[in-house]
Amino acid sequence: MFLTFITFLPIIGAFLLAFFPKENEGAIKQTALAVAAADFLLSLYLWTNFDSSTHKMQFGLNIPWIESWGINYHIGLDGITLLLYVMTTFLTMICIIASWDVKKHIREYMMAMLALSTGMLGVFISLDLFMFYVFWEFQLVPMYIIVGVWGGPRRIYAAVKFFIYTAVGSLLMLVAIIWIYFHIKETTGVATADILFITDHLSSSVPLGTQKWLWAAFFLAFAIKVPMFPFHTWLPDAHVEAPTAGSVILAGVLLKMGTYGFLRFNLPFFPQASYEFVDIIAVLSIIGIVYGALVAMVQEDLKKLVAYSSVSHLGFVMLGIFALNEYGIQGALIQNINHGISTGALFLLVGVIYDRRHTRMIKEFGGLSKQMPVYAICFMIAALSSIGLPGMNGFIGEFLELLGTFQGIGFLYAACATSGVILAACYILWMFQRVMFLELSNPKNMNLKDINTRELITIVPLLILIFWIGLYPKPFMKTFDASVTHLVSKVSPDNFRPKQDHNEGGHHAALITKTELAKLSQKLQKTSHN
Amino acid sequence: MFEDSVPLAHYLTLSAVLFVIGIVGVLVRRNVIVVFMSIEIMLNAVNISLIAFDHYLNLSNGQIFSFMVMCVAAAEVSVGLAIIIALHRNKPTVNLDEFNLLKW
Amino acid sequence: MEPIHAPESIDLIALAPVLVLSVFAMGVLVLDLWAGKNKTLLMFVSLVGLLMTAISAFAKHPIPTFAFTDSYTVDHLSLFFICIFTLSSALTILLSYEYNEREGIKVGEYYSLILLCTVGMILLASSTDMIMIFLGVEIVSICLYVLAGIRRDNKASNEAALKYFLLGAFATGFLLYGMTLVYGSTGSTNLFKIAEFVKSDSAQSNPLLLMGIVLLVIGFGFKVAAAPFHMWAPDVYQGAPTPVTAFMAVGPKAAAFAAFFRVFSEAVPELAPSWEILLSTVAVLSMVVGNLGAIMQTNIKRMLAFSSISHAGYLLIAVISKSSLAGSSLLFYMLSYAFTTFGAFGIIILLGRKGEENLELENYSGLAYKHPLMALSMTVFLLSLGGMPPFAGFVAKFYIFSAAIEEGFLTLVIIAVLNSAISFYYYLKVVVFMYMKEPAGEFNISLTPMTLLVVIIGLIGTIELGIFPDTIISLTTH
Amino acid sequence: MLLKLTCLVPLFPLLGSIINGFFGLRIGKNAVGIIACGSMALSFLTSILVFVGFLMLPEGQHVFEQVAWTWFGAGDFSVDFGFQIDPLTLIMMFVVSGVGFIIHVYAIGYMHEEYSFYRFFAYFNLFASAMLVLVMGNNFLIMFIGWEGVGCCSYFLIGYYFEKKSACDAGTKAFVVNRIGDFAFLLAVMYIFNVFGTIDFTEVMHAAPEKLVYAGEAVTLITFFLFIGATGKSAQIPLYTWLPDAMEGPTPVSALIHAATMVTAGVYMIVRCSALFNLAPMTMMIVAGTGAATAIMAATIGMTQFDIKRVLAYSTVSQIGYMIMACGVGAYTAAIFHLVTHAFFKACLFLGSGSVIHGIHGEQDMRKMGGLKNYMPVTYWTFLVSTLAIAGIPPLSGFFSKDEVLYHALMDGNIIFWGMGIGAALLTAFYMFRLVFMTFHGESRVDPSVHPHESPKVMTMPLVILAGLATVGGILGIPLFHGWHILHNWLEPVLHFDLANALQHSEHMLHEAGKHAPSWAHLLNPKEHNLWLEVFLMAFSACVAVTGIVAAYIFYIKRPDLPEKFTKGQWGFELVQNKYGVDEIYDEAFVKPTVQASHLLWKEVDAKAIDGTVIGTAKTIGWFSKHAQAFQSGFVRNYALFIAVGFISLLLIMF
Repeated sequence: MFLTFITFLPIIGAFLLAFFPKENEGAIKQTALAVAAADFLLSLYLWTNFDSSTHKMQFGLNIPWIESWGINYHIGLDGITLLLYVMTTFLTMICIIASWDVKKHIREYMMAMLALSTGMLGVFISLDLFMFYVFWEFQLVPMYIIVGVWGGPRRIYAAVKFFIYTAVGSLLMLVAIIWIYFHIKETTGVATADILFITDHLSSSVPLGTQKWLWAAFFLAFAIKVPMFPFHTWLPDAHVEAPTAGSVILAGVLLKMGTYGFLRFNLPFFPQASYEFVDIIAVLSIIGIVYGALVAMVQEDLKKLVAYSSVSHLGFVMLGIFALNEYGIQGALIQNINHGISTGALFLLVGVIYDRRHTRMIKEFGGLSKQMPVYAICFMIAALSSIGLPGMNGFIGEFLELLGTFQGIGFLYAACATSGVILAACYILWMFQRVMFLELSNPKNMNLKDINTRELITIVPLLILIFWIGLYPKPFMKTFDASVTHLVSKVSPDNFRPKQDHNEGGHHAALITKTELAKLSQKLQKTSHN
Repeated sequence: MFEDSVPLAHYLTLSAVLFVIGIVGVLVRRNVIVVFMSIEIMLNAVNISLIAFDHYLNLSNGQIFSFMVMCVAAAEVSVGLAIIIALHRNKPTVNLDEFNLLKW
Repeated sequence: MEPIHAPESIDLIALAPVLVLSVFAMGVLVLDLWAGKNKTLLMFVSLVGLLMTAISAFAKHPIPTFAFTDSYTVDHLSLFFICIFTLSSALTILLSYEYNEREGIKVGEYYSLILLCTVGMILLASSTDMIMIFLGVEIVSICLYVLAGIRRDNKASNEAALKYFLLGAFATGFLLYGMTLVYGSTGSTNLFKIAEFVKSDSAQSNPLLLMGIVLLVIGFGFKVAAAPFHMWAPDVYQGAPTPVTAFMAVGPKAAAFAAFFRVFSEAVPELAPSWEILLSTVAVLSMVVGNLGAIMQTNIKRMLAFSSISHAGYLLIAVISKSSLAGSSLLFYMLSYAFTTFGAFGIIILLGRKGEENLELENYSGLAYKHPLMALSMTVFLLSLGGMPPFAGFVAKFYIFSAAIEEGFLTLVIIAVLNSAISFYYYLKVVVFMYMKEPAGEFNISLTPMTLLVVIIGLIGTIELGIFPDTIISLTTH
Repeated sequence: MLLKLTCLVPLFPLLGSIINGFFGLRIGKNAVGIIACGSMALSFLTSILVFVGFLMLPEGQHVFEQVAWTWFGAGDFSVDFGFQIDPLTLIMMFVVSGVGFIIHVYAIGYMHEEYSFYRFFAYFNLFASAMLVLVMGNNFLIMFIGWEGVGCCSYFLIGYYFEKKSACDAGTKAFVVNRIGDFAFLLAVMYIFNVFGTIDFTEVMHAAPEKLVYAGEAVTLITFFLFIGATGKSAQIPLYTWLPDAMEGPTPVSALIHAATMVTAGVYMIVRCSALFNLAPMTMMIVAGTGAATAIMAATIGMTQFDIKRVLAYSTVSQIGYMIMACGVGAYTAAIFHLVTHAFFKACLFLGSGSVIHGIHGEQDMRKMGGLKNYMPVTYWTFLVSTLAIAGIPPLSGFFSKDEVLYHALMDGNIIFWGMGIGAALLTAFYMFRLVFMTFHGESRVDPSVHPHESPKVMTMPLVILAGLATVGGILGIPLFHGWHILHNWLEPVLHFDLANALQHSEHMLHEAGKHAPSWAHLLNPKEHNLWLEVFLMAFSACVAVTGIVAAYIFYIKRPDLPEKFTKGQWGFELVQNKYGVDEIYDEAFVKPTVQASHLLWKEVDAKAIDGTVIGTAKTIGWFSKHAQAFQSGFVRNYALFIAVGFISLLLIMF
């Protein structure tokens, strides 16, 4: 019940806000913030009571919902979702503070924000496919409104594109969900859409060919959401046009739903199909990493740059997930959080200058660090975190993902992906140089005020998290340790590879040793003959 | 009687031909009234088949049906004419092509 | 020849809803003579009549019962449909009251016609004999011809009536011809007997029968406004008075679907391999044409007309899948569609002005900031129409798709979901106007209580069916 | 236990950096200077204490590890946030904190006019901290924190004058080029984990002989990638181009980061991983070759430059080439020896040049200097001493370290490396004295409006100290007997323990296969030390150095017209002066194509192809929608026609 309460608290808050008089902006904002903050604190309480030693669902609740179809209101948190859940409440709170100065329709804005929060939280806790789908689609609406109403000049185009593009993918997933529902009903005799039940029973009874189709249906929904190359083109538009808080939520949480979907559905439902598709995913991810970085490099709009960098970063995450081993998946999970934090911080920071100058064009700026030193430092930290400087959060995730890729997919893939590290430095630093360094030449920038207290309040927590996760990630990573171990035991490629391949276990150096020893001895033989 | 002299196929063919004539009439004529009459031809074509079927199957449903059809046709005529009259008050024409306020 | 019996009382009880409603319809007509200019009384009498009808529908036990030598049936399907019909007619009447005041429609027959039309609908949904079905179709149609043109001084209304009438009669010809051929080739007009006859192999390749099926598809397809027999719908929906449009989009359409479903799944299920392909074509065409047509519309009534064409496509999927789930999914879909559509039209009426103005999408600009609740309700209705959770439309679509997938119509469902993606575009377009554009002019909305009531009922129904659909679903699955 | 203080060593500068960074503007320049230098001094003192503690370790224990916490991990992968103290680390710690302290003091004077004084010291302290982490980390990833950290600080400090475009460009370039190295380093670390299941230095080095096979694919790749990492950080071919540009930073930065410490990180890393490199003869060959080539190429460029700091920068590249070459031939001790002495004299040289620049108000072009020795005697003398040291004139420190590198190049490597080394030595002597002569001797070419002056005490004192160190630094490595010396003995536990183990293990394996000892066994027992040969080589290289000096004297004092004559119109000279056009080649080969490709990807692929497909789909639907409307003509006939057509089509479908 507690989990339900936390999940629905924001939307209840949204309802309350509807009855506030429009003119009373102060009260509206304060109430919204109070709701979001309360929600965040309550979710922290969940975290403290979370038992990280088990992969089982916790704080669960399973009551009938649509009995005639066997659909239940089944919720729960496990290690994979806990952090995402907390991050959602956290970012909602941050975003509400960041939106303090929204000019028009503040009440509707806050309502949309809170409704969005519930939608996102619902996605993460749903343990019933039907329910999952309901939340999955539902959260599109408030986001659509947020982009469309409070966005930039092309906001309507971006909002509609966002909505329809993501809807197309998820509708096919709906077809797959229904198919699975009937398949389960047929094979086990139980009419249920329970995710845990399906996880246990689906893969054994579906032939590989069908698995692949179902996998593809789910893949499309999640790949668009992530977004993976080449399904990413809605993202730059949505990011650019969305208001600051919208971008933060979009990058921080919405994209994570895609990766979450892969972890919750594609992998455990169709382990074998996932294994078969590893190469394709890996290639797409690597293209995404390199391509996103290259395109980001030449962007003229700050937000667009950050948006394309998201494409690149999420490529890493996908690679980590499909490494199908603990390194990769743990890396992907922590990178989910990291990306939310650093990209969120970057968007907030871009928002800060956008509020002052009403432009995000890189060429409009330059030399800002002279005028706004504190801002420059914050920006620098976020930027460095984004390029994965060790000691900051980004590095940990990236390294684990790459390590996982190395171990799980192959050296060449890892090498190609790692090149993204170089490109990240290129685009971020070049952007930083053009915005923050050089002569303060544009007269419009001469009188810019440095970052103010409210803005600092939104950004400093993120910066603290950047270092915290970067230096001592254990409190975060231990939450999903058990869940990932459990997941990996289910999806590990070792379950599908022909047996003789993995007789040596972990590190394949031993194999090299033997063959090379033979070569070496041959060589020595020759020389001794001579 | 005529059982053997006129096979069912003839009736059906007649009916079909009449029906098609009705269709073509609806498609090609511009005059509301004529179009309406074409529709009546279609209905009556159907009646022919109904009776013919009844006759050959030795059943009575079809005859009942055809009575119903006639009744309905009469009702339709009254409503239809009323509509046409109402229309004519607003727009004194019977050319069907002039009624295309609503389109696209 | 069997001796002719007087109808047994049990048959009359089965027919109770029809009788009750007919009596009330006549009563209203008569009452009109004394009512004068104020039609409030008529409205209440009509509503009472509908209520009585709904109650009397449940008078009959056990279920199912067959009356009048199997030509009239009381079963769960018909009972449920009767509920939908009375609901939709009641909502129409509620919608009409203030609309008629505003538009100056001062005829007492209006209510009587709606009630009579409902009688036809009940007949359609309950009949198991083609003659009865034909009668039902005609009763409904003739009432609707009149209702569409009830604004006699309005050119659009006239034109709508004319078009509807001519094309309706034209399509009746096809329907009739189809029935005739089916009768001729099977020797019966009774659906059950036809079904028995069709079970034999020889009947299944009878070209007359197959031709009859094709013609039936056309006839019913016209009534449910399925492509390519849909062309009348946008024009008529646009021209007819708004409450009538809402009525047409729900009640008669539901009735036609009931008959459609009965004929195809009860009379000729054995021929499914033949007509599945026909209906699939029609379904796909309807979805595509409806959605494509709606995209470019700027008039909201016309847009909803096209949208209703695409909904006919979705509903046809239920007819095609003819599984145990199909009937109940049809019911659920119709019910949720009724709530949603009436809600949406209610808002359209609230926003409208005398002389059917304010129907362009631009007129909705910035509504959200003048009348937030109204805009929000409209958004809910539109999203529900698009099939967005957690609203009724989603559960309904889910239901239909489930029925189809269970029967293996995967391709059809995929086409359907892609179409719903397209449909989001135009539903969202309205949202775009309401939320994302600045107000173009003033709204002067008089929040008339009856219309508002309809909107609220629609809203409650849409949300209730979306979030807690279980009760209704379990009702439909009987 | 004094060793417990280990973690304080990098912590002090970090604290200093944080304090200065947050409060620097408020507490005033003096306080900033005191905090910055104080933290470095504390760090240095703690290093001494740690050193004492290390000496007190029981016999036979050569490593002390201190784990602060488990950093992160997944599955069986786990990284500790830990430091390790061993002889090699201690040397580096002294160099970093000691030389760092001196340069900090100098910087107080040098940077005193700057508005963002505090910012400079925040970065500077942060750098020192990162560098200490780099040398003290007990595994590859902690080293990588430092590795990237120093790169990052270097970026800030190069771009310290961020309003200058060239400075920003140089900073970005440095970071990006370093990143290329880091990319390889990361790959190596992953590979190491793949092979060893751990990335702890001690464990990896210990297990190397067992897990790896001599000259095998794994070890070759690992060391190769590590080496690429080193080339990035240590400015070797092909990634050296950032270092000369890095001279855009303030001079103390050049002295500390781009001469004494950060750029030698690559050398340190190779030495640290000597156990791996020893197993990879092919990589060793590449390492030595790259080092030698870099040494000589950078030296040639150094001869032609006129910017005083650029000359020194190329000299740095060249000297690190020496160290790398030493590593490549297995003479790790020599490499470290040269690293230490180089830190002294090169820091002194840079600071001296800084003093000169300071003295003539920011002028860096040597053609506008000359005759400065009278104006700034302290600078001149210290500079001269360091120059003699770098040129290799006995008995200054540079002579011994360079000589040892050359000796090993000949003995353990081959004569080509030695020849290249000697050539580079000759060039070094020449261009360094060219620098001295052009700057301090001859006619003054200084702008008459500028009045050269000696720098304040706070700047000259560090010069004196460093010059002193440059003079006596050779003590560390003066041969005692049979080629072994203090440094050698000191480092032996780090370098040779594993080698012995490796040999034993390999012998065992090969013995089973019935084979002989591997060819690298000689490393364990160096060739019989030939005292006379060494003395001869010493004399020879001293002569070479003198030759270089004399040549410079002739060219720039005696006959100042000669250089003009020799170089004018020579395409060869121009090529060298343009740094062989490498920057331009890189620009054309990598930078521009990448940017162009990115534009192409964005405008054509992303906007047109990918998004075009998406929008195209939408537009197609829209097109259909628009044209489908035409059917809705409003004519009843047409509608009826559609019903009829539908009828016929359905019939066709049915039958």
